[in-house]
Parts: sequence; structure tokens; C-alpha cells
Amino acid sequence: MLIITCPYCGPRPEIEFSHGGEAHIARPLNPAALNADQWTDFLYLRTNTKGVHAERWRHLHGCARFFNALRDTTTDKILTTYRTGAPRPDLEGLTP
Amino acid sequence: MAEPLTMAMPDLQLGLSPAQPLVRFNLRCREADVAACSEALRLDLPTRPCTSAENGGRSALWLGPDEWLILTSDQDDPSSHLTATMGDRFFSWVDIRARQVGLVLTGPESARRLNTGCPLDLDLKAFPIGMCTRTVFAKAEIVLWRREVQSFHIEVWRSFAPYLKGMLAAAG
Amino acid sequence: MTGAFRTKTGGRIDRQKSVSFQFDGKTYQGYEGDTLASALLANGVHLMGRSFKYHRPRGVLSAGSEEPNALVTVRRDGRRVTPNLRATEVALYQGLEAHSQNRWPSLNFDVGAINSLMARFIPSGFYYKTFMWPRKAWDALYEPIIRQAAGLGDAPTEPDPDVYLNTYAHCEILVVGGGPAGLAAALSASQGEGRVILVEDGAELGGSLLIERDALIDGQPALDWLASARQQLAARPNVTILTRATAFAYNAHNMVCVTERLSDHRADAQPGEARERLWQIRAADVILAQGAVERPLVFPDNDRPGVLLAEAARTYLNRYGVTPGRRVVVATGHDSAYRVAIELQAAGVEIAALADLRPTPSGPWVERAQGLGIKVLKGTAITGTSGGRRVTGARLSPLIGMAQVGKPDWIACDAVLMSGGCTPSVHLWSQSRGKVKWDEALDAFLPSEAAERAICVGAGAGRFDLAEVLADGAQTGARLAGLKTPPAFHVEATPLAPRGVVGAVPHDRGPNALAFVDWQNDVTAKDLKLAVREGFQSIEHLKRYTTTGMATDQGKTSNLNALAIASDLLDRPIPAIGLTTFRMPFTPVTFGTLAGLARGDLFDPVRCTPMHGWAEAKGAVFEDVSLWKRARYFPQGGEDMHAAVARECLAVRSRAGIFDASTLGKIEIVGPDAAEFLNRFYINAWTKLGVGRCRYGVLLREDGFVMDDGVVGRLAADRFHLTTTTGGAARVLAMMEDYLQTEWPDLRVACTSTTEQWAVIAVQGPKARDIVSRLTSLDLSSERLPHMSLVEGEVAGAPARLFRVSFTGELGYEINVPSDRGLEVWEKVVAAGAEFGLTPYGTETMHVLRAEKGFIIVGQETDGTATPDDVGLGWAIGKAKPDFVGKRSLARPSMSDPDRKQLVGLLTERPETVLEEGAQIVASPGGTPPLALIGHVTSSYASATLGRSIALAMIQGGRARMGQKLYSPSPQGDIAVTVCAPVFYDPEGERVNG
Amino acid sequence: MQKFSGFELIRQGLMGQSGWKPQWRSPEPKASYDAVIIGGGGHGLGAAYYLASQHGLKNIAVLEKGWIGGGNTGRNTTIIRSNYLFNESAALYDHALKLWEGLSQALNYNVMFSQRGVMMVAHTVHDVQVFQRHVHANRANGVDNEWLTPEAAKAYCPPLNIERNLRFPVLGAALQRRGGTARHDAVAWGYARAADDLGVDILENCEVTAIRRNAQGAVEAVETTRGLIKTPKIGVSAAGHTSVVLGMAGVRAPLESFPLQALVSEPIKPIFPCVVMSNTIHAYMSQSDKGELVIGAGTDIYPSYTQRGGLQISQHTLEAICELFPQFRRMRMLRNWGGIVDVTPDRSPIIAKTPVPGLYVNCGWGTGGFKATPGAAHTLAWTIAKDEPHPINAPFTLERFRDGFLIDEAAAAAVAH
Ligand SMILES: Cc1cc2nc3c(=O)[nH]c(=O)nc-3n(C[C@H](O)[C@H](O)[C@H](O)COP(=O)(O)OP(=O)(O)OC[C@H]3O[C@@H](n4cnc5c(N)ncnc54)[C@H](O)[C@@H]3O)c2cc1C
Ligand SMILES: NC(=O)c1ccc[n+]([C@@H]2O[C@H](COP(=O)([O-])OP(=O)(O)OC[C@H]3O[C@@H](n4cnc5c(N)ncnc54)[C@H](O)[C@@H]3O)[C@@H](O)[C@H]2O)c1
Ligand SMILES: Cc1cc2nc3c(=O)[nH]c(=O)nc-3n(C[C@H](O)[C@H](O)[C@H](O)COP(=O)(O)O)c2cc1C
Ligand SMILES: [Zn+2]
Repeated sequence: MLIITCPYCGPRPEIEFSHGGEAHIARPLNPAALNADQWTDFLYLRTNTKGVHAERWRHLHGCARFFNALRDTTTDKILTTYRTGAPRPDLEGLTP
Repeated sequence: MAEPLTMAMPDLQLGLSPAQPLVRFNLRCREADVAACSEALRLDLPTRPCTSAENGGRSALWLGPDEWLILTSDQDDPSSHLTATMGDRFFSWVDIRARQVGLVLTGPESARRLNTGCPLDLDLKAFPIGMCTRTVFAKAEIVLWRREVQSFHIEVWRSFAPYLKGMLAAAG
Repeated sequence: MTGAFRTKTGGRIDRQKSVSFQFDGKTYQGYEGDTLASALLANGVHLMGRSFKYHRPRGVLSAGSEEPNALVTVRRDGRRVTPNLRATEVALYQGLEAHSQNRWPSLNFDVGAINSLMARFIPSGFYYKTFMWPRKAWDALYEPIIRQAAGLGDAPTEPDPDVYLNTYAHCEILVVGGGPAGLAAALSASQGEGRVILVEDGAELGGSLLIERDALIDGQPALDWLASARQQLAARPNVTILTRATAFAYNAHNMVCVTERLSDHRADAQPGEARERLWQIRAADVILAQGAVERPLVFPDNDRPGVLLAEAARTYLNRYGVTPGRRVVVATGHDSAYRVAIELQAAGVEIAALADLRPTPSGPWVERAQGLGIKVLKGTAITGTSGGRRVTGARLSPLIGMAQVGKPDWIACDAVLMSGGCTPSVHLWSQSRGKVKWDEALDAFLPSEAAERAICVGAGAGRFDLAEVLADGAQTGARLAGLKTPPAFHVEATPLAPRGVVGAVPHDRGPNALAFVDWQNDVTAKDLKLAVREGFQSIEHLKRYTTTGMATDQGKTSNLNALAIASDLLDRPIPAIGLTTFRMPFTPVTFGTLAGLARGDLFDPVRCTPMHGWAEAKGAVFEDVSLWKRARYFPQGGEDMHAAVARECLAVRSRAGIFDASTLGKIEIVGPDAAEFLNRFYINAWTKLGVGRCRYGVLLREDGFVMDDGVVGRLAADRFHLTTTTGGAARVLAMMEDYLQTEWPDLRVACTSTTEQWAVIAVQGPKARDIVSRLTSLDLSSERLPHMSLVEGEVAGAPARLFRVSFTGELGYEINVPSDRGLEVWEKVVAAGAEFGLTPYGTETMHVLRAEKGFIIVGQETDGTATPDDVGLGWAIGKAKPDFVGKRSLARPSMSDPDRKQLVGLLTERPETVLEEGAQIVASPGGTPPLALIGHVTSSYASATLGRSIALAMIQGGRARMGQKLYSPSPQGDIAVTVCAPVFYDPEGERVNG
Repeated sequence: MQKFSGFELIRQGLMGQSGWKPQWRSPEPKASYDAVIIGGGGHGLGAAYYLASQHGLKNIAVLEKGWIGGGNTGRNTTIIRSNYLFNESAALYDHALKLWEGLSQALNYNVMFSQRGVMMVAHTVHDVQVFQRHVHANRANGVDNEWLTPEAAKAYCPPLNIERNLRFPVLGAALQRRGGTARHDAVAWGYARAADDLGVDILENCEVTAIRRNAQGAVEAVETTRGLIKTPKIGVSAAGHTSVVLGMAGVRAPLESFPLQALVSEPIKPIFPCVVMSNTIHAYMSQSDKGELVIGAGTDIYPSYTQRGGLQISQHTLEAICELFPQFRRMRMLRNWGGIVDVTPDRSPIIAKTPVPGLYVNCGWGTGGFKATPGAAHTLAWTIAKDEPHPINAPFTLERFRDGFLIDEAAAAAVAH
């Protein structure tokens, strides 16, 4: 069971959280303007990164906030977490 | 629910009893309006995560950065005063008095018993008096609020209460 | 006296308390403190089991959790039977009843042993090569035979009455292993502020100290030092000590799972008592002090009962006061066997010979042994044993060079002790994904780079000298606890040379000799050779082809030897071959321990509405809908479901019915932008919905398919009360939060779940108004409260939100009152309705009523592949809206495919024929599979109202097929149906206005 | 190919089993092949076998980064069935099932395909509706599947608890008698041996690190840890790593890779006659020919390439197992492990051409591709050889996600009311 640091509540056990898929995929402002490929991209295509991956979590059974995390999918180490809306942190400073 | 809310566990010096009748509201409001809201409620809404505040029989439990659980006695209804005072400011105030029930778990074994289903560190250092949070107890969501070293107030949705009590009783 | 092989004194057994027990029906005596294995050995019983494949007679090999041979079934009563327990770990108690396994008819005489004679024909993987012809014989003959041979013990056949507990725990420092390394670590770590948990697998702390006779620590004998160390630890409030507790899993982010055995060792354990407790420990730092496991020697016939590990013999002697035999041959490649020989000799056992593989062993232990007159044969290999169910002799051959042996010598004996040296236990370390590195000097894999905050100490880190071990533990504990000076221990002991031997012992016994590597799975050196010959070169392939290391001991004694043999055969260095993956659990863990209290009503929460008890008392039959219990129908007299439902339906249509709708999800949406939010979220348009009015809303997933539906009522300009399906409540709320928090944070809206705030009492039918008006002063006239509207006020004395809505097609109300008033109001409605024939009805009746009206149920008519238009809800789409969730997807080419399935009604030719839900539809009758399926029945009922069957179906291009005759294939033949509109009753919708 | 038979075993037994040859060679990579398959699981090895045996392509290689069968093929719970709901899926899985029925003989390798029946247990009224829809659809598609009452289900699987007081009582079950299990490793080895015999090079420890494309964008070579290999055709059968491999050619796929765990008990004497699955309480179980209970469940909640997951998933699984089979509560878990499964949005696979000429993909099998091994391999080989899909895999395109022609088996089983 992972320990995930909620940007609000601090480190908490995985079972309090729900996973929200890849981060930084904003819903297009005007979906009607998107062509089929662009819409498919938004709906279905994910980077599925092997390595450091930006993803969304929600502290469902806690503060209920969505937030983002950078997790290495080859080790499940979480490098950092940050609030929704914040840009993806620079990796340089993070690698331990 | 027909079955009683009280459960005696004398062997373990544990008591589980219903909290005194409470009125509950879910309050949502944004950071900019916290001060106004606090004033309207005559209660400083805590803004530090997982902390609580009490004043004059009213308590506010921080549940999220824009969410509080407001507990008060069943004689006290701040609703109209709040609505009047807040004017055009955005806030959400929803009566949830019957949505959940309050249980009080007391006794020297209370933290340990809670840890049979709750994964949080309940050491006094990690979970001091006054701390509150939504969390889980086995398969139920609860709000856990430490009132004293050996006493916890638990809020749980009505239909999950028998499960919670059943688990606490069986937990050993 | 319990047993001929018990020493006069010594050991940690309680000689005052003798205990009688049974093994295979025969009664023996042992002492409290014994294990089943030590007690049997004391009685001279070595034969304790049969091997998996060849059914070879097997004795106990070890004294701990690495035991591959002595597996037994322990039976307390019919319901408390546990197979595959290691006799070395079964604590002896008065009345213990144990049985040997994998033998028939008896352990002594086992027909299956014929396999042993066949060994040469059934090498590793033989089953992949045969049993293929004739094809049919596989199912009828071969596989049943193979399966008959499968398994070790018998599974229990009765439900287990015992209870399994769980606890989460946190600490700053977790120490796994209570040997000298772990004790020293815990002693120093607990001098700091932090919480320390010390976990020990055995019945008491001490590890290897429990059998230490030679060393002095701080001037005291090891056992005395141990006693004081225990006392110190027990006195510290920040220390938790768990014994009989196995750390079995090292999970991500420093979560270590431990199973603590609470009652298996007690004679008086009652059925239904707590048997084990799972500890899920989250530690800031973990110190692994697991120790090391002694390696057997791989030589022909090394599996005869009476052949055991040297350190195990020392454990039996020093811990249990038991000797393995009277005349013993010791075969070794490691110093420790000398110590064993010396101690056994002192206990009166004759050491017939000590054969050392090393050509020139030296050092204090060798000298001491020789000084005591022990016959030491240097450069000598053991190349065989004799005997049947007990070893009778050892074959010793002089080594010529490294790979050849000379003329053998037979030496009579009744036990053979062997030692290849020690393999550090890196199990949990590896589970944590810590790396290991091959150490040339020690012939061992040692921990290198850590993946978690974990540190190995003591023998598990390749430190075998007691002084070093204690210092290692103490320093590590101190460092983690932030102490300036770690405690220091002064040790006086004779050092052992750490290095041993790995791989197979050379021999001259020919290709069919059975030199076991993995005892339990009967894998021999020859099997490994065959696998390599057949091209299985990766160690992972070798493991899977030969099954080495896959038995219940997971190769604790065998993996390194297998690796060394592979390395030899492949001519590649050991580290280039690598280890197989260590996985949890360290030792097998009871299912019950992992399942914990989750059984029966505690398996999952049972959610009941406030009116549940009432329904129960009225004899309702319930159905499970997500976690909720919902009343399905209320049978009266001897009614079956059909009769009850028919009666309930007719009551609603002709008079009135009362229905508990409390489980519907409810969400209160508040804020100035609430209407805008709903506009973006639901397919419908909301802006114009007046206060006090309701609308049926449909929600899509972003891919355009129907996800949920419900009624949305507007309580105020900035406040909505909406409902979801029972199962969809959490999903819908989560999706709302998702969009609000991450896509539209600008919207000033908040959503609060009110599902359980409100009990919902639906009163439906022509008499509904008459009934409800008895209970409220609210104006219920159609002018003031028309269909699809709501009002707040008092009903039956409770504050209420009264909705005029209908899922039945009749005049209807849904009374929402606070849950704690639900039952009271319900009873008042029932009373008020009595004179009108108000009838309680359940979900099944509700389903029929709504189907008569063609109302869909999400999840029944829709299956995650239906668009609003498919199910006839195209009208609900707010056409003028530029966007809503799922809108863009509706523009995909497939969404306007004329062949999409559409919701229609079906009428069978014969009115009494009720189609099965899920039945398929084809266009023409009489085909043979595969048929061209054009649709399926989603709902189907006998409608009492209409006096005939009705069905809803999703049919390709259905709406263009009105009046067409289609067919539903069934085993009894095709059933002809006619396509019709999906509304069967009151198509004009007049009745809701009643 | 050295023939495997009982006779040969005895003959070899008399010679100390010393005459057996390597089951597959371990050759050095050639500079170029007519086609390469990336991924030495059952699907990839099978595709090579069918390319060689049915399409005459012999100068081909399977590139495996580790050891063959070390991916999901070697770590799955081996359930084989074909009673899927939609016509497209039923056709694909039943194609595979028919191939399973003759696979041991075709490969001269006993894959221990055991048709002991797969029983899917219904616990709610909704389950019953869904399973009956399956039964009807399967029957119409010529796929066997039958509905059992709780009593009939218990008769078929005696350990099943059908008492009414279960938290989620058993309301019935759908049984596919032709379903069952097979020996996972043998599938990889059997295909490897047969393919090798037809000249296919099986290159282990050969990780593809890049895909090279020519000026027209078509594939021309792969870079591997064992050197550059030229080829005009690449079939990707890399399961959990498909996104990584396709990414080397600039192709994005609608996939996410999740941990899926399984576990086995200690071996016991035969007691569990079939496969039982429960979607509602999330667990499935069978007993292997060696005696261990083989148990699995759903994926962990987050994507990962670690081949492990959290204990809580195993706990939920065993809760369900102990509820359905309370007599196994004292049984013990011997080993737990994880695989990496690639999941598509509609939970159906992709066996198709990609936008890159010469690049073909077989992926998205998620938690259920072992059962499809021969069928997937067969249709992938066809697609590679003919540069167009076989009618059976034609619906399983990448484009279906763009155009909305999903084959949503997961949604079809979803519970919403
Ligand atoms: C725990 C578990 C239980 C399951 N249970 C079932 C079940 O009961 N029934 C069922 O039908 N299915 C089940 N499945 C799914 C099934 O195992 C898979 O769908 C199936 O085995 C996939 O086979 P494959 O050959 O495509 O993939 P794999 O066997 O995974 O083969 C892919 C290979 O590609 C290799 N590879 C990856 N990247 C590269 C590269 N760059 N270069 C070279 N090689 C590379 C990998 O090393 C791997 O060997 C289960 C899966 C898991 C994990
Ligand atoms: N080659 C050798 O000479 C050799 C080999 C091994 C041990 N030793 C001796 O052993 C001592 C080493 O001490 P040590 O403390 O490292 O090892 P140890 O063997 O004394 O203690 C290890 C302890 O860890 C426990 N343990 C192991 N796995 C566990 C688990 N998963 N959960 C709970 N408990 C677990 C064991 O029951 C044991 O009590 C030295 O004194 C050394 O002389 C010597
Ligand atoms: C059907 C099946 C049965 C298995 N049976 C056993 C077994 O009896 N003993 C064992 O140790 N492992 C068994 N395993 C697990 C493997 O040892 C191994 O864990 C799995 O192949 C994953 O590989 P890994 O753990 O090396 O990553 C089995 C695996 C499968 C798929
Ligand atoms: Zn939080």
C-alpha cells in the first residue's frame, strides 16, 4: 500500500485515495472544434509512461481534493505531489 | 435503525456510545470568504488541514481546504443568520443532520481498537487532540475527531453505522 | 523420560510438563516447549513425510521455517484441520493430533513410492512430452491420473470457525528477527525517542543465541545475556515485542506485513477464537535481522530419513535436549559442523566420522575436534547413504582434485549431519526490491543497494561473527535512533571460518543417482542437468521446468545450490545467472489472516434504509443493489414473486402503492453557477427550469454513452436537489467533483451528497393525492403542484421536500423526509393509506410499472454502449447548448449509424409467452449458429395491467422496424415477436396528471 | 523435430535421459529477417509459428528482452473460455478455443489444456440478467454456455457456498463446459519449439530499443541490445510494454498498463474441479494439475511497470474466496506475484495494422489474453503475412476508438442501477 502525500493533508495511505488517470490532459475548451483525431487523443490516448509519470489522484476519503503526482512507474516511488492547476514540476530538482 | 447504538466492551475498557444529539451542516466556502463565514458563524473556521475549532457549543471540523463539517446542538440553527450575513458571497450550506450519526469511542484501548480498521497513525504525536479528518475504517468512510487522549468522536453515514459497530466489536 | 533420544538435561523444554500427542494415530510423549519435530525425534521417529513426486520416505531436514520434508496435517476437530504445516514449527501441546501426508495407505508403506522406481522415466517436465494420444484420453485418463498425484495434504472440508484479526501499526524503527543482531538493534534503537517494534518468528526471542553454548557476552553465558536483554526491552514503553510473528511481506513504501499466531500453540484453543492477527506495519526505517539458513549438501541419496542439517541437529540438542541418533556421520564443507560434532559428542553421541570436503580445513574448531578424538577425514566427499526408512550408513569417498572421487568407504551410522555453510536470508530485503550482490569470499548474495529505507544486519548481511553481529545491530539501531554512542558488547567466542561450499558434491554413482537439490519437489541435480541440456538456460526457465524452488519452502535450502549447479553446467559465473524473484510471503500465510473479519455481514457493509425493519417485518424479499438491501416484493400468503408482483402492480394502477426509494443517490448542488454547471454536465438544458420545478436529466460519459439518469429539482435559483441511480451515486458525485475541481474551477458551485439525509417515500397511483393530502396542509392541486414539480413544507409532521414525480406513469409523489424521521412518516402514510388500499410494493413491481411506460433503467436498457438517442432520449438533449459532457463524442460517425440498436417494444404472438431477459433477436427464423443477431431483450415481464407479456428490446434500426415480425431463438424453438413502440400503457401520458 | 511421446520417454529413460536436444536453439541474430516479432510471450511465439507454418515465412525471428514466457504468459491464472457477449469477441475467442482443442497435438507438446469448465457466478438480479444475456448470445453464436441454478452450480463445484445467508448469495451461474485451463509455460515453450523447428530464430535477452523507419515512413529495422536487425515487417506483441515499443515508431495507442496480481496456495490433493469466477465480489480460482489453488482478481488502481501491487488487492481477493469457499480459510498463500497488463478503453484487444507501414500490433488484452493466445497469434500472423486483417480480427482495429465502433465487453457487464 503506497503512501501518498496529499498536498493538503500530508502523507496518507493509498486506500484513502482514488486514482484519476494521467495528469495535464485538459478538457478542450471547445470540443466541437476538434477533429476526430484530436478528440480521440483527448478521450483515449495516454502516454502510459514507463518512468516518471504525471498522474492525478484524489484524496477521496480525506480532503476530497484532486491533485497531481509525479511517480516513477518502474519503482512506484512518488517524487512529488502538487496541487491541481500547478505546472508539472521540473524533474531536475527532484531526483533523489 | 432498530438496533441500539450502545455497545459495552467492559473487558477492554472500551466504550462505544452515541454522541449527544447533534445538528450537522456541510459548509463549503472559498478561501476569500472564510473570514466572513467565520464571523457569521461566530466560530473561527480552521484553515490548517485536519484541525478543528469550537466555540459556544458549535464546532467546525476541517475536512478539506474549502469544506467543513459544522456540528452544533439540536437547539442551535445558524442557517438563517449565516445566509443573511453572507449576502452575495458564495458559500454552500447543506443540512446533513440525518445523513450521519455520531459515535464516541472511549477508553485506554480506543486508539488501538481504531487501528484495527483505520490505517492512520493514531499516536498522540501524529494525531493530537483536536485533530480531525475523513478517513476509512475497513470498508466504511468515517470522520475521525480526537476529543481527548482516550476519546474519539466518529461520524459515519447512517447506513454504514451497523457495519462500523460490528467491526469495532469483532475487532479484538 | 520422553523418548530414547532425549538428553538427561538441558534444552529450553519444560521437563516438569510432559505432554502426550499423536502422530498418525500413535501416542507419544514430549515436553512443553517441544516442537512436533523435536518430540518425534526424541522418540526416535525420523520418518515424518513423503516427497511430492516420488513419495520417497523423508525425515526432518531442518529445525525451522525452511523445512521441506516434515509436512503434516494438524487436526483439532472436524472444522479445524490445517494441512502442510511444518513439524519443525508446530508447537507441541497436550493432545496434539498430527498426520503425515501424501501417502497411501500409510507413511511406512506407501504405494505411491512406486514412482521412485520409475524415476528414470519421469524426469522433470516429462508430462509435457507425453499423454497426447489419443486426444480424448487426456480428459478421460491421463489428466485424472496426474491430478490424483497432485498436492501434499488434504484441504479442509468444513468451514473454518476461527477468527482472524487485523491491525495497522506505525513505528519509527521496525526490527525483523530477534536473534543477536535484531536484539542488539532493538536495544539500541529503543534508547531513542521513537517507537520500536521487534518481530520474531519463533516462540521466544533469541534466534541463534538460544543454542549458543560457547560464547560469552559481557562476561555472561549467551543465555543469561539474552534473558537480561529481553528484560530490558520488555521494560521500555516504546518497544512492542511480537513473538510467534512472521514478517511475510515487504511492500512498497515501507509497509511490512506480519502474521502473529495467537492460539495454534495452545492446547485449550477453542473454536471461534482469534487464531491469527495480521499486522500491517508502516515503519520509517526497517532493520532486517533475518539471519541465515544452513545449506544442505547435494549428494546421492541425501534425502534418507536421518540425514539432516548440522545446525538443525545442534538446535535439537541445545534447544530441545534431543539427539539425532547414536552414531552419527558428519559431512561438511563448513566449520560449523565441527562445533556440532563436538557438542554432540559431549552429549554422548558417537561421531563415526567427520568428512570435510575441504582439502585442508584448519583453525580452532578443527583442532578442537581433532583434539577430542573426532575422526576428521579431510578432502572427503559423502557420495551416498544406505537404508530405507532410516539411514543406516554413509558412503565416504576421498576427493581426487575438485571433480573426482576415489574408492568409497561405507560407515555405519543412524544419522548423517551435513553442512554446506550459510546462506544469508535476503528474502524480505529482495521483496523490498533491494539489490543483492554476489560476494566471492563468502559464496553468498549480500544486500547491496536499498530500494526502501531498509538495512540488513547480522548473518543476513553476511556477518557471522557474534561480536560483529552484535556491533552491527547496535550501531545500526543507534544510527537510526540518532544516538551518539551505540551500546557496545564484549564477546568472547571461538570464530568460525565463514566460507562454505555450494553446488553438487562430486560422485561416482552414475547418471541415475538421485542427489536432491529441492527435497520437497523432488528436484535432483540430474533434473537440472536435463533441463540445461534441453535448452532451459535462464534460471527462471530452470525453475519453471524443473519446479526447483517452487515448493512450499520456496527453495530456502535449495535455491543457491540449484544456482551453483546451473552455473557449473552453463559455465557461467553465479552472478551472471542471477536469482529468481523473491516474492511474498516469506512463509505461507493463512487465507483467513488476509481476509480478516470480512465475512458474512461484515464482508461488505450492508446498507439498509430507515424503513428496512418495517419491510422485513412485512415479509419483504430483498435484493442486493450495490451495497444496499432493497425490498423486491412483499409476498402475502403463499404468493410467489409473480403473484405478488401482479397484485402490487394492479394495486398501484388502480389505487395506490407505497415504495421505499431511499436508496436513490441524492446530491445537493448549491451556488450561483449551479444551473450553468448542470448545463455543462447533463445533456439537458437547465437555465429555464423554474424554481419549484423538476426535470428528468441524463448524464453521459465523455465518450457519449449514457452513464446515469435522475430527476433534478430546483429548490432555489442557486440550489438544486438531484437524484442518481442507487449504484451510480458515488460515481456521479466523483465525476462532478472532478469537473468542478479540475476543469471548471471558476464555477461557484458545491456538491454535497445527501443520499442518506433523506428517506424517500414514493406514493404512486390514482389515490396518491388523497393519501398524501391527509398528512399535509400543503396544496397538492395540479395547479399549485403539477407533475414534475416540488414543494418544501411539512408532511406528517416532518420537514419534507415533496416531489410530484412518477416512475410508474401514475399520479405520484415522492416524500423526502430526514432519514431519522423516515420510518415514522412511512408508518403514518401507511396508516393514512389504509382506507384507500395503499399497498407496499418493491423494486420488481417498480420495474414492471416503469417498463409498461417504456421508462429505461440505466444498466438494464443501457449497457455502457447506448447513446441517448439509442434509448429514445434524444428529446432530452438541449439542442441549443454548444457543449456538454459527451456531446462531441455523439458526433462520431458510428453514432449516427442507422444500424445502431434502438429501444423498441416487443410483443410476443402468444400473450402468455414471457421472453427471457437477455434473449437475442434475429430477423428470420430457423437459422443455425452463428446467427445474425440484430438485438436483445433488455426487460421482459408478464404485465398484469395489460393482461399479457411485454418486453423492451434494443434492436438494430429498431425504430424503423415498427410492426415487423422478428424472432427470438430459444432452445424450445424460435419465438415470434412484433416490434412496437416501447410505451405499452397510457401512451398519451394522461394518468400522471390525475 | 525430435518427437515427444511416451515411447521416447521410456527409450530415453533407459539412456539416462541423455539424448534430449535443446527444445529451441539459441542462435546469434542474423543481420536481417523477413519479419520480426517483438515479444516472446505466447502471442508472439505463436504468431511466429503460424507465420512459418501457414504463410511460409521462415526467415523470421522472435525478439524477447528477457526469457520467453516471462511476461504475462508466465504469470497468468490460465483461464480459458470463449463465452464473450458481442459477436466480434465471441468469434475471436472461440476461434482461439477451437485451436486450443488441438494445440497439444499440433505442437507435439502437451500444453495440458484441460476443459474442466468455467463457471461464472451471479450474485445479484442484475448479474443474472447480464449472464443470461451472455448465455443467449453465446448459444446463438454457437458458443456453449449454459445457465445453472445455485444447486446445479454446487453440484458442479461442491466447495461452492450457496447458502442464502451469504452477504452476496449465489443466485445462479453461467457455465461454459468447454472452458478450462492450460499450463501457461508449456504454451510458450511448445510454440517456441515448434517455431524453432520451422527455422524461426528465437532470440532471448534481446531487447528492442528503437525502431527505424525509412524515408516513406515504413519500418526498416530494429535496434536491439544484440545489435541492429533489418526487417520490413514488425509484429508487436509486447503486452504491458506495447506503449513503450509503439512509441519507438511514433505510434500512440489507447493503452494503460496496470499491475495485475495473482497468487497460489500450497498444493493440496484435488478438491476443486473447475474454474469459478465472480465478477461481483472480484475473485476467481481454479486448481492446477500440481495441486495449488490458483487465484486472481482485478488490477491495482494505478498504472505501473513494477510487476507487483498492494497487499490490499490480495486481501480483497481472499475475502471473496473465503466467502465463496469458507472451507479454504485455513489454506495458505504460498506465493503472490504481479504482471503488467495493457488495458484499452473498451477492454477489447487490438490486432491490427498501425499507421506505420510494416508495423502491426497485437495488444490490449488486459486481464484476459491468455485464453486468446492461439487465436490472437493466428490472426496476427495472417495480418502480417497478407498486410490485411483476417475477418475475425478485422473489427479489432486502432481506428475503432476514433470512429466509435467500440466492442465494449466491460461496459456490457457493468452494473449501474
Ligand atoms: C496475474 C495475471 C492473471 C491473468 N489471468 C488470465 C487468465 O486467467 N486468462 C486469460 O485469458 N488471461 C489472463 N491474463 C492475461 C494474459 O496473461 C495475457 O493477456 C497474455 O498472456 C498476453 O500474452 P502475450 O504473449 O501477449 O504477452 P506476454 O507474455 O507478456 O509477452 C510479451 C513479451 O514481450 C516482451 N517485451 C516487451 N518489451 C520488449 C522489447 N522492447 N523487446 C523485446 N521484448 C519485449 C516481454 O518481455 C514479454 O515476454 C492474466 C494476466 C496476469 C498478469
Ligand atoms: N555461518 C555461521 O557461522 C552462522 C550462520 C548463521 C548464523 N550464525 C550465528 O548467528 C548469529 C547471527 O545472528 P542473527 O541475529 O543475524 O541471526 P539469527 O539466526 O540468530 O536470528 C535471526 C532471527 O530472525 C528470525 N526471523 C527470520 N525471518 C523472520 C521473519 N520473516 N519474521 C520474523 N522473524 C524472522 C528467526 O526466527 C531468528 O530468530 C551469529 O551469532 C552467528 O554466530 C552463524
Ligand atoms: C498457474 C501458475 C501456477 C503457479 N504455481 C506456483 C507454485 O506452485 N509454486 C511457486 O512457487 N510459484 C508458482 N507460480 C508462480 C511463479 O513462481 C512466479 O511467481 C510467476 O511465474 C511470476 O514470476 P516472478 O514471480 O518470477 O515475477 C505459479 C504461477 C502460475 C502462473
Ligand atoms: Zn487530503
